[in-house]
Amino acid sequence: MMSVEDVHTYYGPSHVLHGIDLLLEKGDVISVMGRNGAGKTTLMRTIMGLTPARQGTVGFDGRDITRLKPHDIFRLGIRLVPQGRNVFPKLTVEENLRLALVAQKSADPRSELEKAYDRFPILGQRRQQKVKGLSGGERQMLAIARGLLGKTRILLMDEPSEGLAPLIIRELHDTILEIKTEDITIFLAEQNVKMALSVCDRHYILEKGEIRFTGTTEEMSANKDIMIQTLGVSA
Amino acid sequence: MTVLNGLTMGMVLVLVAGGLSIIFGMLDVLNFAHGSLYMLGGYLGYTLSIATGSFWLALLLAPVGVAMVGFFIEFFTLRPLYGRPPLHHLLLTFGISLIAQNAVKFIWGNDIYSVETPESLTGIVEFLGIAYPTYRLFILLFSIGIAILMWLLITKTRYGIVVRAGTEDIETLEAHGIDTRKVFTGVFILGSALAAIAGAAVAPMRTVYPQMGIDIIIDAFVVVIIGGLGSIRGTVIGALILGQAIQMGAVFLTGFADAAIYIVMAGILLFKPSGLVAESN
Amino acid sequence: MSAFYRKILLLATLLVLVLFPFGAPGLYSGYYVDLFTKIMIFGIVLLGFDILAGYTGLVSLGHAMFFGLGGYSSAFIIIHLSSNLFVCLIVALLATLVVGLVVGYFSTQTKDIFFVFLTLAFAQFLYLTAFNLTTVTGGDNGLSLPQVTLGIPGLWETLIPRPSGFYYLVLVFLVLSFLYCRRVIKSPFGRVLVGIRENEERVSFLGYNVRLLKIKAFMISAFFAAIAGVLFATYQEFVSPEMLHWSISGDFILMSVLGGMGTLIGPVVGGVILLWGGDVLSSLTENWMIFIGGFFVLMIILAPKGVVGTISDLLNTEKRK
Amino acid sequence: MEEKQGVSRRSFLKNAGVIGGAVALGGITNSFLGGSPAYAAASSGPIKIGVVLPFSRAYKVIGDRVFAGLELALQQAGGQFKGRKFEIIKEDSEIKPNVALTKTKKLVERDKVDFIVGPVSSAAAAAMRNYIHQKKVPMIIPTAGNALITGKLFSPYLFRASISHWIFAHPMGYWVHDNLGKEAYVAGANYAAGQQQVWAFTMSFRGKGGKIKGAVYPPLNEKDYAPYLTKIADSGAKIYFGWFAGNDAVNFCRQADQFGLKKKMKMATTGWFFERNNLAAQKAAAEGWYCCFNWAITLDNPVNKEFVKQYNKFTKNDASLSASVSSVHGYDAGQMILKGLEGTNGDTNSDKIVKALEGLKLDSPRGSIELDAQHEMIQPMYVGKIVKSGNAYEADIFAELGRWTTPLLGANNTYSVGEPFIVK
Amino acid sequence: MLLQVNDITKSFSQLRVLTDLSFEVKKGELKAIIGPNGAGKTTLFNTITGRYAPDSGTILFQGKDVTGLKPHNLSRMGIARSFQINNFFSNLTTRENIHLAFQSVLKGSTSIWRNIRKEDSLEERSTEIMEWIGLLEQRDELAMNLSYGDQRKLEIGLALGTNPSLLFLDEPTSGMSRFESGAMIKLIEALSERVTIVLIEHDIELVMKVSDSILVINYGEKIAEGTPAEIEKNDEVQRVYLGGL
Repeated sequence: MMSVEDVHTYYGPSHVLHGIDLLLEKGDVISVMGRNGAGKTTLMRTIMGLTPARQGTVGFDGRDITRLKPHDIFRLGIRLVPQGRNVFPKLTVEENLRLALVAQKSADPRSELEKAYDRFPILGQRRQQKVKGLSGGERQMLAIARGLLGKTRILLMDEPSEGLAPLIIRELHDTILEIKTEDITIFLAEQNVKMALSVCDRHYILEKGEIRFTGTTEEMSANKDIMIQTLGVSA
Repeated sequence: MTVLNGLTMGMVLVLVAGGLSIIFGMLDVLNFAHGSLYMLGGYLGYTLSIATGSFWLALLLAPVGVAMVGFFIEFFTLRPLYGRPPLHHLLLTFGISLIAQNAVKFIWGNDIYSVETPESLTGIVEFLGIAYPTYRLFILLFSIGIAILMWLLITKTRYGIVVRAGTEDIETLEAHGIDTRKVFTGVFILGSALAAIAGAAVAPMRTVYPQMGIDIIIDAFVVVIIGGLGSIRGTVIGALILGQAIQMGAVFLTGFADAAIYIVMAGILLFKPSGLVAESN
Repeated sequence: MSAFYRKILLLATLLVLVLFPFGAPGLYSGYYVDLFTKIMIFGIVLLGFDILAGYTGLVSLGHAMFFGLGGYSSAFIIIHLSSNLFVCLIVALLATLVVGLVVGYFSTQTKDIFFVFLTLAFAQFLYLTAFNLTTVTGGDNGLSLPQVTLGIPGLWETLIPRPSGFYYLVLVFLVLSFLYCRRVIKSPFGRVLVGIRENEERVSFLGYNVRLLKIKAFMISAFFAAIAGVLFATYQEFVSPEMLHWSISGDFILMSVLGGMGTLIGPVVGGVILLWGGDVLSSLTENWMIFIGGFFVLMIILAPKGVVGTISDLLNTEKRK
Repeated sequence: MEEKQGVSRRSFLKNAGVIGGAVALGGITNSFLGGSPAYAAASSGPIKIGVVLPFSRAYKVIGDRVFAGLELALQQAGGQFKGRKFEIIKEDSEIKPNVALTKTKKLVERDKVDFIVGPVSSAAAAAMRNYIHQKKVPMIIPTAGNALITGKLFSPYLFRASISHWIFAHPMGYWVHDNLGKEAYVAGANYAAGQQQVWAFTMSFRGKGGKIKGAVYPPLNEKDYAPYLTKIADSGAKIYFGWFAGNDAVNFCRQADQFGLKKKMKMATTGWFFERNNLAAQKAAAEGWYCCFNWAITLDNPVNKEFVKQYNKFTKNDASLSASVSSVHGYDAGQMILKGLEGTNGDTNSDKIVKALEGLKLDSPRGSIELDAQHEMIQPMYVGKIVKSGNAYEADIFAELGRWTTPLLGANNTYSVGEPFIVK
Repeated sequence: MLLQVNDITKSFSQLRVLTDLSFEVKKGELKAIIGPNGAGKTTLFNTITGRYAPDSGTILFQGKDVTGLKPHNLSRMGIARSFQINNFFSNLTTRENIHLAFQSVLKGSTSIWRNIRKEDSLEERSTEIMEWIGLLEQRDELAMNLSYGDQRKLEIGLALGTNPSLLFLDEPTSGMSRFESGAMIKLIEALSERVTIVLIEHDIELVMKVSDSILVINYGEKIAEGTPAEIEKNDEVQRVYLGGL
């Protein structure tokens, strides 16, 4: 469904991704782990077209989308839940959600919004509130809800658990598991190893812009050394 | 009466500076040529009101024409410059304003034109013991009307959501399926049309002359600056304050009236270095 | 371009400038001596302005304030006290010290576009004062001045012959200004200024009082503008509020950007292009401003680093190949 | 003296045999000495007239008309004087004093002009004055109304072909007092010109016992006069006198009408306020104003009728050049050049020209005019009322106020004309 | 006691980032601050080094109250810091970067009258620093063109330049490869011989190895403090740091 082949990405002169290869099949739930600065966010941005790859290709449904603009990539059904719960603080909850429907003319806004509120009742309660007043967890919910509006085929989630309280992380975990049942491909960037291991089926470990390891949850758990080495944790 | 005068001037400034503020908020461009677009609005309004014989038709059509000019400016000169330092935009648009001012002279010459006040709005109305020119009252209500329309557009429609989101984070907007280039162009066109509406509407009250753009642009910038860049609420507050300041300056600062706006601006920036409604990040 | 060639080029330019008046009126009209005097006076402002705008990154839209302050101080001195140039200079610098400290102190509280407009507000205030205080300043009609003298007040004084005498006087000031500005940017102080432009916050974490340094840079550039103002007023024998108007401040910015900010010599080159080019164009066509406007637009789009910046970039890439 | 020294130095150098550099060095020593490069009159070749007028920005409307008038006068003389063609060199002064000065230097030094015609702005005239005086080039001023030009700033080489603010406003003070009423509110654009007009008016109006109820000085280029109009309307005065120029005049006139001022008081002003291109925009708002003129298109004398006819023919009825008082001033400037040359029999030596022009009498479209000792024009003044004529509005001249010039005022010929007139 | 932080609290609008946090740093020790992302570590640094003023609480440095002082004052007193995200002068060369840092402790650091090129001590000391951090060969390279690892070194070099007695390092190894991290650790260990260091670090292994004492925070509150051995045994720390579920 989506393939990333030999992708090199730069920020100005600094070379961040050094030849990344990835494969996502329909319905996959895949994580990419790595420390700060390993290149997780850059990978997400490269797929989304925000920081296009200078070399290599990103393919989607057999189509080369490497050079497409982000808004075109969005229209293909690829959704980014950005790092740091990047929602618009001065807009209300509902406005944040409607924003994602502007470009999806086919979707029926009302029913889509209702679906989102059903999934996250707390957002329904706060629909007219400015996002500024929302807690970190609520913002994360909003960002995810926004990513799921309309025809979502791949959901890219960039460190959703970052800075969240354990209870909220638990909720988040459940939410992702729920999405998993809806035939949406999930690509999750995480530092929270437990979270990544418990929701994803397959994992990539990114270090210094290169993929150091790839494998299933079992293979991963069996290979603690690699986790200690690259993630600095002893899970 | 004095308050009313200040209010009218303030609302006219809302019209002029509103577009400037939206353009800055979204595009990060300080558009010096905004004054030129205001001027073009005045000239087109003049020509169209003579050609069509109807002021109202001119008021409707002039913004359309200027919007087209706005499109050309955005598409051919600003596009290559997004992401550059604000100074570059300022200088670019300054260059454009020089061209525009001279181009106007080619077409309309250097004479001063006055647009006839529409028949129905001539004369003076009296209310609450105040005698006020009808057209001024119309301008006051008209600007409030346009401001409310803008407010509705910005707060209630999906385009408004896009624009407001754009003033916060362009990239996230782009990642949600919105072609921000088109939005930029759209916003610039809208801002141009607003400037033209102001120019055309004010023409019967003030005159149409080649310097009218330069004469208004500093005031408009001051409004946007003291309001806090890119904040529409701030622009309205800034314009109303400035309107009253000009009025007060005329009454109290005999022989020094034109200093009023600078005193107000310096005063505000000294206490609020980022304008009245500053973005707090 | 190596330092050696740069030095040769500078010396050659200097030589041309020194010899220039000898060509008039044989080779060309004495008018050009006059024009170049004027351009060199602007050059002095632009050198100082580059320290503030180019090196420190603080773009002021109020610099005409000090240009005019220099002009008006010398006008008052010449009319009421002494026609000696040095007296004018001293008084102008004192006036600039006072005004510069106040304006610099408050303006540096703000940043970016707010700095631009706060300096504008101060400058316009001064402009309107000069414009409206008709009894003192002559209002928009300005003040005509008697000729300025050179020498020691009370002992020996002489009129400065024109145009060539004044030309050389200004040339000396220009060369001294250039040398001093180069010294400034190569000094520890100058280095920190560049640091402030690049990353203000880190500079403060390195133990520098950024605010104080900004005020200092502001003052230095103000002094240059004031000196140029004195020369301009005494040369033209006339001051008017025009000297204080924001469009003059705008011209400084335009010239700097056009020539290349942060290169010291660039803004001066920009000044030459605009003043000379404007002079030639305005004699050729009434619609010369269209060409100037078009030129800005093209330059900003195609060569945002200005003439000098772009040329040195080209030379550098040439060398790398 | 200086000139002599320069000449002797030059010959010394030649004797020393430094022939190669003689021309250049001669120039430089000469300029070093600050002397004027001797204005030796070339007796052949064209007669050069340097024009420093605003051909861009706001005052272009005036600059163009002055220029058309000047060209007309020279063309009527066949474009030449005794076989020597007139060559006109135009420079744009942009209304910036220092630009005007630079352009003047260019004309004098590079183009070696015999006359300067210009400028429009008084500030530019003041800026040019010292240089003109040093270089001894006859300069004929076709607009700038600053009274000081023929007073404190007097130079034998400066001539005013136009009129001062004083001459416009002072007679009007008497007339308004005698014919309109005794209590007036005054207004003027807040710059030297506006202040001088108000001041000159006040001197005569008060001198006759009139009372000034108040004064406002709106800034130059004011967009909205509402605060001032409110103040004027609320003052209860029955007469308004005030003066603005250009857009300001159009704006003020129209806005005053919108505020209904004309219904409350009698409105009076002077000439340039109703310059004809202004009138074209002021239209009905101007109807009923009283104005002191030195010329109007309706002025009934044969010279004027002929002038208007010829001028319209010359400009091919181009609306952007329509006959105005500026055209007349330009035309008279041209006539002065011709008269001057007649007086010297074609010699362009500046001192001779100055002598020839002194006491000059001219049949101008504004009536017969005459230069006084301060090089100010003594001219007849008229009062008119703006009335509708056909589709346009014109001045209906109904009274002549006699002949006027600018007096020397105050001690040492310095008077504080600039002082904003604040009513106690 | 070199540094005493007493009960500092810091909020941004409604969000409370630090809550009544207290700790001390002894002269000569290397103290590490750890905690998950978003725990408030960097805010703590920012508050101590003068970027923000705390809402309440006091900070004492060498017994003097330095609460709310500006960064440049603190720097002059001997407090320096590096940043988690590179925060140097990208358009200047390595050497110029270091110059700028070291220059600040020279006499006449902002003089107009000296020629920077003629300051021998500046060149000497800068060379020494560049050698120390291993950037001597890249001295004439623009900072933005350095490799990421070298940029991290430069980040520390800048902080070192001001001759601090207390050095705050914010994730010096962030984004570095294992190999590069190793070199960085050696550098930090060597540094700790000379200067007191407070370190924010993700890499627990690294932290255990180099630090004398460790402070663990989460949600802006202190949850543990002690020697590496003590911290390793602390269950709460294990749970928090590895991401709970």
